[in-house]
Amino acid sequence: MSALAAIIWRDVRLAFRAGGGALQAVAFFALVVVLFSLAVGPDIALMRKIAGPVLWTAALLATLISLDQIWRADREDGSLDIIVETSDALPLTAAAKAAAHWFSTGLPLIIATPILGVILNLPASAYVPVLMSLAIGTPGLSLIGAFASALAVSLPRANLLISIIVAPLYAPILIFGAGASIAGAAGAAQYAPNLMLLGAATLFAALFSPIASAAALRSNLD
Amino acid sequence: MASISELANPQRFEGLAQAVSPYAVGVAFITLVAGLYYALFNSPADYQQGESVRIMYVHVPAAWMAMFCYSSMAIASAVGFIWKHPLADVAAKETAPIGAGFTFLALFTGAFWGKPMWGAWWVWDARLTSVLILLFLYLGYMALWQAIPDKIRAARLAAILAIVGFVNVPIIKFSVDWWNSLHQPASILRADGPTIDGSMLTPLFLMIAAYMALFTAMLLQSMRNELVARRVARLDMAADAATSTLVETPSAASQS
Amino acid sequence: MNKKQKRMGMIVTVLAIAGLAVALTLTALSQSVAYFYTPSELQALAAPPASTIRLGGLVEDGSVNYSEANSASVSFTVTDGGASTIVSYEGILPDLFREGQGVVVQGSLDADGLLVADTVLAKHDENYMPKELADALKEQGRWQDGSD
Amino acid sequence: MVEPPFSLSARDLRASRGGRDIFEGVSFVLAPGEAILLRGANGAGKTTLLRAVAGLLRPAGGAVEFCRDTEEPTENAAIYCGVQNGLKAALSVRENLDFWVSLYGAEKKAANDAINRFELRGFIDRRAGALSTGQARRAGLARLVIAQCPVWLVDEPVAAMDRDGVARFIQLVVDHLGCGGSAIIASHDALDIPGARTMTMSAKAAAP
Repeated sequence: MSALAAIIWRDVRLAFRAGGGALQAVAFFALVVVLFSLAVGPDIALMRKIAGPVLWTAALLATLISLDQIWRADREDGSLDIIVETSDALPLTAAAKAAAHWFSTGLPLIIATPILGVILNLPASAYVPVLMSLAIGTPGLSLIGAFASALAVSLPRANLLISIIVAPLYAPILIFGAGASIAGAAGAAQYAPNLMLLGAATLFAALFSPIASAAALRSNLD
Repeated sequence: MASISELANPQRFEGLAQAVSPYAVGVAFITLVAGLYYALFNSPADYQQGESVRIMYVHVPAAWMAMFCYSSMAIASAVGFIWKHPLADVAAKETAPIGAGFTFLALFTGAFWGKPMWGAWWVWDARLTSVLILLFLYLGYMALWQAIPDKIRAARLAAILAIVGFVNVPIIKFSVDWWNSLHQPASILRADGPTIDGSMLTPLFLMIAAYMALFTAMLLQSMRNELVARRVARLDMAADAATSTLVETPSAASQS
Repeated sequence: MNKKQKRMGMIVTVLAIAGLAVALTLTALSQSVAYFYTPSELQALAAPPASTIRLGGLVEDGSVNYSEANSASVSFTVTDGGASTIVSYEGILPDLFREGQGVVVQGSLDADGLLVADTVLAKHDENYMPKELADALKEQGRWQDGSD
Repeated sequence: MVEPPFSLSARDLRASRGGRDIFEGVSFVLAPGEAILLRGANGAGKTTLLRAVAGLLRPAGGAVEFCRDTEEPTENAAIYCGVQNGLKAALSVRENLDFWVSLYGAEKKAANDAINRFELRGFIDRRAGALSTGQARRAGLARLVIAQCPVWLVDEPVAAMDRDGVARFIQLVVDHLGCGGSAIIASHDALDIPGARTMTMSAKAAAP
């Protein structure tokens, strides 16, 4: 197995083992959705309207709580040194870590979305745009999150700091992702431009995040 | 004429700052008083907005400064990151709170203009949203500096964040052209010349000059404070720990 | 693969991603993300959207009618030159609201295609000038309408 | 088993943290087959020096060079084993070893070599989190065998090890040196490695 594949495979295994964060993220996702529908109450018309944005916000929050661990776990047990030492190109390694985070957080969220959509009375026409927007947008969340997590890797209890740093960087993805699901829920075929902008945001994240993460890690290892 | 690297020497900077500061404060005071006088009393009401146009003289320069400060911060960060220059790091760090202040002022005055003019304090359109994001970028940058005790590491990490966040600046600038925005497009920096009447440009430019001078004065002062604080911290550190070096110890090896 | 080829591969990948991102952005922007519809776009739709929409355009000259029974109730026509939509609204209009001015109206369409608005926002243009000058320009016939 | 002999040289190395110099003026040459025992009080900068040589930390000044024979400097040929073992607590020892095999691009049988050299067979399928400190250290040092790097940089290798484990580690180092490898070992324990030089990190004399 190549080094990058080994890193992804190891992180995914760890996430799904006892003590891993994958199920916690999905549980948190479901929790936010359920709490939201409890708060909104029986107004189904209102619920249908906000289901897409609620799913997006919940997915973003669930991603947020899992960011802290991306690099810190590796730093605490010393494996970050090994990963950095053996890396041919640190940006590629950072991209692999972000990919692993997506497989263990973003992908489970997407799989859970159809079920939670039922709870939220998500209109049938919105399932495709919501799922597509999550599929396009959550890799961006993982990439940007890996960068913010790399910035804070040397700090204890950095979850709040990571949230503050990541919030403005997540804003475009949330806007276009939720925008696509709103347009989809309204039955308009106009979610395509939102999905394109979402794709562009994720691609930009794919460009800067590995390089910036690598620079942040280097600065944090000193 | 002193070169950039000479000015970048902290002692020289101290001398320069001492010389420039009083002028910056003076210019800031004079232009602010004159600008506000023109803005509030000696300029015409707009043909559509009426007296509310006066908010613009506070709002537009603040919005410009918000972007100017962020750009300066990103450039200083890049200089500090690449050439490892502590003075650039300090400049970037101390620019952030000032920029955040201008951003907040722009958002605040914008809301006060938006309520009577548009009919809403706040709308989630591209320009307003991207400026709000700018404010959060400033806050995240400041939070990162604050969270990391080692100033050299903090400078490097904050610099990376500032450079990444710079993406937002062109988005702010062009948001009104790219999206159907409620916010009006550029009035001054445009290819076919300003669309603001001359009588209104006087207070506008006076206010811009005032903000620039204010920025200079505040930046110089806070940079001097930071440099003094760092010098004290360095003296503390030098007192409590020694630098070591590596020496050969011949005996141990020969025993075996 | 040697180092040089690897580097080339990296550069090509980066350029491809950047190019794709820019292409996506430009395509999306050329399709104008519908933060609001114009009356023509609304007319072109096969089925009128069921939920809340935003409509942008100019208030048609002479179309503003205040209800006699209730002074806070008003109806006006929003046009983009091609098509127009009638809007009814109850509430306080912003200062900048007037005939010929750009507005963004938020509400839902009723069965007759009338837009029942819950929010009316006035869009300001980039022109600033004193009232006297605007009047003088109008008198001299050099007035260019603020609308694009 | 080891690649062609490497020599390692450090010239006037300086490292600083938070604006303070931790050490400066550190120079040494480590020839193939040579070992340096690195000593020094806590906080003298032993770990920092090892990390700087390993390339994990950017030195503030000076340079580290790896040379194969007399050729041009080559890329970093060192492996660093820090105080932490780099084991994932939720994975079994074997899974950890397999991960390293992939990372270092080693052959599959390298893991078996490591298992034999460090007597890991008894707890090979146990979760790394359930190992005793000494067992975990042995599993962590197994990386040295897997990576097959010519230069070893090891920080406190035997701190929690029983006497048998220490002897095994020393034998491993001796074999490594015999194949033309080299090592820098920072340790407070007396390690009886034949022919090893001892170098000490100590406070620099006050500047004249």
